[in-house]
Amino acid sequence: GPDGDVRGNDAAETVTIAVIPKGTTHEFWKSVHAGSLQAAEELSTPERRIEIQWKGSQEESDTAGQIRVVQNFLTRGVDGIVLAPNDSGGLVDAVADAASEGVPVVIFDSGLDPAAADAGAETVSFVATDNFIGGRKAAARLAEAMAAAEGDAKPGVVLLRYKAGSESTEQREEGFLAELRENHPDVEILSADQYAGTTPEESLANATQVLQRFESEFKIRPGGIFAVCEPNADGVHRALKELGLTEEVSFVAFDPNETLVAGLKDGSVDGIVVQDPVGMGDKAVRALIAHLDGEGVEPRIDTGVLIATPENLKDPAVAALLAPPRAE
Amino acid sequence: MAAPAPLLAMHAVSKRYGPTVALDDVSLAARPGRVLALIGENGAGKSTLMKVLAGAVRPDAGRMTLAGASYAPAGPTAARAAGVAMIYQELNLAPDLSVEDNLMLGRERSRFGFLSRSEQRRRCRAALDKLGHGALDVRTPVGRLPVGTRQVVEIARAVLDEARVVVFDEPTSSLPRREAEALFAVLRTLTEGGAAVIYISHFLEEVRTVCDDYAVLRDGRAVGSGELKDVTEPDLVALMVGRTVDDLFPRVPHTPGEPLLTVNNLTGADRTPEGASLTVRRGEILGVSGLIGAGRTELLRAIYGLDAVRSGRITVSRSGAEVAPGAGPRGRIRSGVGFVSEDRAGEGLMLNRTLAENATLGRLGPLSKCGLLNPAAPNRATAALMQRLGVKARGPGQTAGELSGGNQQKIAVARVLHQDSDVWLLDEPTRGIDVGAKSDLYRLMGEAAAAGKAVLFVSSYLPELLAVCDRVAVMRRGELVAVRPAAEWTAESAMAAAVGADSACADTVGADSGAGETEPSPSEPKAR
Amino acid sequence: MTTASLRSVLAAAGPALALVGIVAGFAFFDWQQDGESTFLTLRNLRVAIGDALPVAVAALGMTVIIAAGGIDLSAGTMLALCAVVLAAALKAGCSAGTAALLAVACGAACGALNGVLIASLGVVPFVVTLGTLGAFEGAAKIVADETTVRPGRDAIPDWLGRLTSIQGDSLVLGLPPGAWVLLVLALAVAAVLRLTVFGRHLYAVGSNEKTARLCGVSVGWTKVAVYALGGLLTGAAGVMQFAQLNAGNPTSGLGMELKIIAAVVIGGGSLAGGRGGAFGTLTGVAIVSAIESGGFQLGWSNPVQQIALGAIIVAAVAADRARARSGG
Amino acid sequence: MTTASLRSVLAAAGPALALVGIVAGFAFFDWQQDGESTFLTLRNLRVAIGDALPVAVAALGMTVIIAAGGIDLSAGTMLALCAVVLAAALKAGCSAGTAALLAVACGAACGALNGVLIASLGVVPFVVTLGTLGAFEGAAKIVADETTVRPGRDAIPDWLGRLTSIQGDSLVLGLPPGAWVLLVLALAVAAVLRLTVFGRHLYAVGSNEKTARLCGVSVGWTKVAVYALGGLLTGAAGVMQFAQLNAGNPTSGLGMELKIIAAVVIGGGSLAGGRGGAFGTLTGVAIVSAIESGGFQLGWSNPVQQIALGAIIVAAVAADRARARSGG
Ligand SMILES: Nc1ncnc2c1ncn2[C@@H]1O[C@H](COP(=O)(O)OP(=O)(O)OP(=O)(O)O)[C@@H](O)[C@H]1O
Ligand SMILES: Nc1ncnc2c1ncn2[C@@H]1O[C@H](COP(=O)(O)OP(=O)(O)OP(=O)(O)O)[C@@H](O)[C@H]1O
Ligand SMILES: [Mg+2]
Ligand SMILES: [Mg+2]
Repeated sequence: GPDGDVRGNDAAETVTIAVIPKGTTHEFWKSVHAGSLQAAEELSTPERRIEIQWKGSQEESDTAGQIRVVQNFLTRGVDGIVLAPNDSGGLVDAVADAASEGVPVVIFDSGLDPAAADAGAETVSFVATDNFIGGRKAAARLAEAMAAAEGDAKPGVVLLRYKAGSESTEQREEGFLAELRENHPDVEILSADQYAGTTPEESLANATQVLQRFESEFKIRPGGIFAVCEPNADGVHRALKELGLTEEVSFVAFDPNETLVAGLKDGSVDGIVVQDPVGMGDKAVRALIAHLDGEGVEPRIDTGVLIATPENLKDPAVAALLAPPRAE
Repeated sequence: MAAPAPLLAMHAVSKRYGPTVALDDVSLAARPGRVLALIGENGAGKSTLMKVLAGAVRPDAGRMTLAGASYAPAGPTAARAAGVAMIYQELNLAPDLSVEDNLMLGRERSRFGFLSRSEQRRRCRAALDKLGHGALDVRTPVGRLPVGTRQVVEIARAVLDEARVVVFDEPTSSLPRREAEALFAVLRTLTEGGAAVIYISHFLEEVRTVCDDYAVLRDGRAVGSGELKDVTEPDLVALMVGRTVDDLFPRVPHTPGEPLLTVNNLTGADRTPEGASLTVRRGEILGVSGLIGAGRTELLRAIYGLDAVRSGRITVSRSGAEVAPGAGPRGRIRSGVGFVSEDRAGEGLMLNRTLAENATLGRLGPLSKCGLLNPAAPNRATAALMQRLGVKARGPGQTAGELSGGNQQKIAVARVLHQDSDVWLLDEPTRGIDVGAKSDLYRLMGEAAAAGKAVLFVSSYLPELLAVCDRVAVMRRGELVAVRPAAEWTAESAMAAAVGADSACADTVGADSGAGETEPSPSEPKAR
Repeated sequence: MTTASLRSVLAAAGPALALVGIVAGFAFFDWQQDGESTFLTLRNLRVAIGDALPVAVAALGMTVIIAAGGIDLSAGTMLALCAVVLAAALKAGCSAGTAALLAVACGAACGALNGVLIASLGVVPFVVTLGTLGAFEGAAKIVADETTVRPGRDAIPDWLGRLTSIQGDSLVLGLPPGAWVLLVLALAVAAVLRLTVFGRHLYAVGSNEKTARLCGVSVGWTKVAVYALGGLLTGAAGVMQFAQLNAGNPTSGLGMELKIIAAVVIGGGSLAGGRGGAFGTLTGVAIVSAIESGGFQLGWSNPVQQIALGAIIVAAVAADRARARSGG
Repeated sequence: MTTASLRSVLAAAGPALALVGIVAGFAFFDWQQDGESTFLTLRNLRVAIGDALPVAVAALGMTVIIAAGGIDLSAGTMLALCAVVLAAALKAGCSAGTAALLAVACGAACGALNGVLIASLGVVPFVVTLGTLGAFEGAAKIVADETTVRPGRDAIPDWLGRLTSIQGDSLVLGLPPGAWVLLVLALAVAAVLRLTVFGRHLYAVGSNEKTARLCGVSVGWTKVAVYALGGLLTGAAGVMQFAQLNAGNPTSGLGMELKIIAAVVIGGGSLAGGRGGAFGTLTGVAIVSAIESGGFQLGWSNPVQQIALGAIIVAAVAADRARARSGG
């Protein structure tokens, strides 16, 4: 099967679980994959082998492609599906199809339309970071970093959004704005309507232009920037370095990669909101197996979110999340 | 018999293309029941005048009357509706569409937008019957038909239109003799029905057989018109070129020397040519005659390495060695062989590039060092060649497509000169070009022979072969059947050889032959 | 009728043989792998059809355009624009019928715009539609206010929402309802191409534009009509895509144009114009679907599948051209 | 030299005039808006250049291909593949020079593959490169193990990491170092096109393949060489893209091919072959950059910018063709 992983040799029974990420090319998903494999290994017994089948759509934003993946897994006849929907509404019918064929579905990372259950899209559980809280943590950290850097000047921030219609990143954006409004009224929100784009290349170009425009047009330099996901942050980070603004502008990212972690060390990044992708994959698979075994499962499982800063880098809990294991 | 009143009259028509004056104050009259020959050099404006008539080109000035009424077509459709049909110089057919669809294009019979196939088919069959091609399957895509048959389809279109004025723009330049004769019969059918026919051709003999009246254009002006029976051919030529041409076939003295090109038993991949052997000597012009489809083009292409070869040997004595049959044009150019294609626009030239690029492409070596071009050299070399060949153009930087046919052909020949080829393979080099340019080309061939080159000259125009060549070979069904000194051939004997002694067609060759060739059977001897 | 349809069947025979070969191959290897073939099941057929519907309908439109010697690079973004228009109309309270009509009309208008530009400017279709490709995506973003438009379940009646659905109660005669719509559209396109005056003019323009003009075909109007018809079908494809996702996403179209063109070309259409037909194109769509679905069932990874599809495109067209050359 | 270069200057004049007009327009409106023009600053120029470098270099390659009558739809994914190869080589411990060489060689090999397929199969370049487009993306994913490849800061020497950088200490004579590389490449391409035997052969193949063959040009080899040269430049573009983000992303290339082709076409290249030159193409790239950057400075939204760019593509080419027709 797709990336089939054999656990145990002459098992009497095999439980096949399809794990479907939003995309396959970001490091985050590699860690989720590692988590799901870890759960499968730990839960496999000599009597029952748990097999993970890992497959995503060709491109990250291809909703129709993800529907195709779900349907093809149903055709193959898997015992359960773990899914991170690309689009909260678009996958409802596919999940409903799974439900009607008796295949349980655990949603992770990004939510399904709240009205999905009415359409027959029953799900076992939703295993994810509380992205709203993540956004709040980012805002708090950014305010703190700006205060340390600027001192007296009235600081302004820029929010660079990811892509319209992506539930998880929209939650982060809302959490970020809510925290600023509620707890940091002195921080001005300079811009919250720019989309940085879905690839690092696009983000680099857009962030450069945004910074350029603020500086020249409004004669203000934003005190802080929040980039709501990893590819996005990658481009923004590079733009800041390029424009030589890493000192002046505080920067908080969401999700780590090697470059960003290095940035945390050299001071060009002031904080990274870190999720627990391994835990997410692990817990989602465990929830599904528990459901198959007839046990009750919490409808919402929070996998936690932390903020990594230059200060708490060495903290083992943070360090583990900054460099999570990945499936090879 | 007094000439009837004109059915169509064009008055003081003018047309400019940018700096070029294509038509300058031209008047013309065509009478019902008669065939008017429209003649003139290349670029004289014949096609342009007829395009004006057919509504494809809008004149800058002038007016026209048709059957006494004012006639000013808004476009080709309007012209056709008014009863003016045109058969263009280049075939105008949609290759992917069937014969029926091509014939009915633009005048489909339909009901609520849906085609009425049966009615269409009936009309197409009727039109083809008239042309003696009733057996043609109207559902065949035109792209699968041989060239001659395609022309028939095009002519059937005019028949179908029941046009009152029918224009033929060089219709026989790609027609085999038998179809040309069928065409002449159609012309008679048309004129008997009261239509006025305008006929453009560079073949004066043909004009004399087919036409009643003539009109001559020179440099966009009408320079003479009248009834053909009142003029002689030298008169016509003088009108066309604006001077008396004493020698249509200039001969430059040359004497054949040792063999230069030797072809032994050459057989093409698709068995044309088959077992061809010939020798061309230094200072010799060898003509190749034959029917259309006899494989003369294939023979030249095989010698030049453009087509795959099954077996045989080709030797060019300059290199002294045998030329590998598979070596391709590149190898041929190196061993001193040059080729002028019969398809000038499609293969011979890059119409959208400069004269210099066209003339020098075959041999950039002397103009470059280690692959690096000397930027001024191609222009310099081309300018010299243009002067030598008398090319009328602004300069070596002009785009080839802007030149008239004859001048384009000279550029193609200039390439062979630039390549310094010892062996010249010329495929129908005089097709579609005017008398003046033709005579220039004959002189060039003579000069080449005098300079010790070997010229292999393929033509469908027997008079020029007999006048220009030292020896003439005849090709039949892919085989070279006879090689004799030119003086020993007559039009009749050449035709008999081309057709094969056993053929009954031999005696159909009239004394006026030369416009085309006869054809051994109505079906194409060799489908593509 | 008989000879014309016979000819069209024969023209489609090459691609059809390829399809049979590919399906047989996948069925065999799938059977060898598991001892039974999940590839050759009715369910898998339904999944493949439901998935391919938008591309298939749009490819019918592209067939018309390519037969007339054109190309439409803007088909993908135009499709997304139409889906967004449909979604926005529904959200604004239009009835589903009106909204669908609007989407189709929008497609026809976009197509007509392409046609007018091509006919009036003397610029090759490739360049014109390269320009409108971006313009249509921009327009879609404006209509959608740069986000995904979700009209909500209640605004979407069953006939629309279940057009591409494979759930038991949606099926009509065993297939998703959209499959029958596709069939009707394909028959209509085939009839237009083969049996109407417009069809003759269209092939004439594609085969030899100069001849068509000299024979009195109004080439300009034919082109406008061709692109409008192509756009109309692209609009219908937008309706199909909306039905798949229950939402209109302004960025979901980019890249789709190449899939659409690939289907037409595999199905025997020639970019030189004058060739191609409705059923050939459907065969082309089926070949692509078979590779995608079969590759999945055999457990090919995403990259392997991409490479295989690329190879098949080249091989299919090379074989077809070789066959045509040898006069078959 | 004089006449040839004069001609090339004249050929580029049309697009150059358009560029001047567009820049002047943006500068004026920008000045009107703020009282001073931030658009016409050296800094903005640097930003625009740094951003446009990958497309510009790839467009040089596309110019060669289009002048020879071809087209390369696979340029975008090929570029991504080369960037990934570079990243993977660095990560595997190659020296930066070797890695960059590998990337360029990879591009040349991919291009040669395209050329060989086109020359040997008799299939039009559009279809062949439509096939390899997918294949190259698949290959990139395999090389990258389906994720973004980050070699890490230490593996990237300054000359490579700062190729597109606009930071003060990276600049060479006031511009990013890559700009000078671009200039050298453009001069080289112009020289190849205008001053070499190969250039003559290339234009001949683009103008009339049959004539080229008749004149002893080996058409097949010329095509292979043309596509290989185009691929080589695409490889160089991949190096530029890597330098922008210091990472190789296998999916970042899709869609880029259209930008690259648009630049060539705006710059005067004709898809019918036989036309186009290096400096025309650079002008085309500059026009696109000016619209993107100017639109941003004027505060145009993303969709408006897309529509404007589409309109300019069509208008620029229409104007150029009209000028050519009127014999200007
Ligand atoms: N579309 C055009 N654009 C520019 N010049 C043209 C065009 N058509 C014809 N000409 C020019 O007008 C003149 C008359 O050309 P025309 O084709 O009418 O000559 P012709 O007598 O038919 O010659 P031929 O015997 O070679 O067919 C020529 O100088 C030609 O170059
Ligand atoms: N490109 C083509 N398309 C269609 N038919 C062609 C083509 N080339 C040649 N033919 C036809 O194929 C047959 C063989 O042509 P070929 O050129 O070998 O004979 P040929 O003796 O040289 O006669 P020609 O006087 O036509 O040059 C002829 O009937 C010719 O009209
Ligand atoms: Mg003419
Ligand atoms: Mg011939």
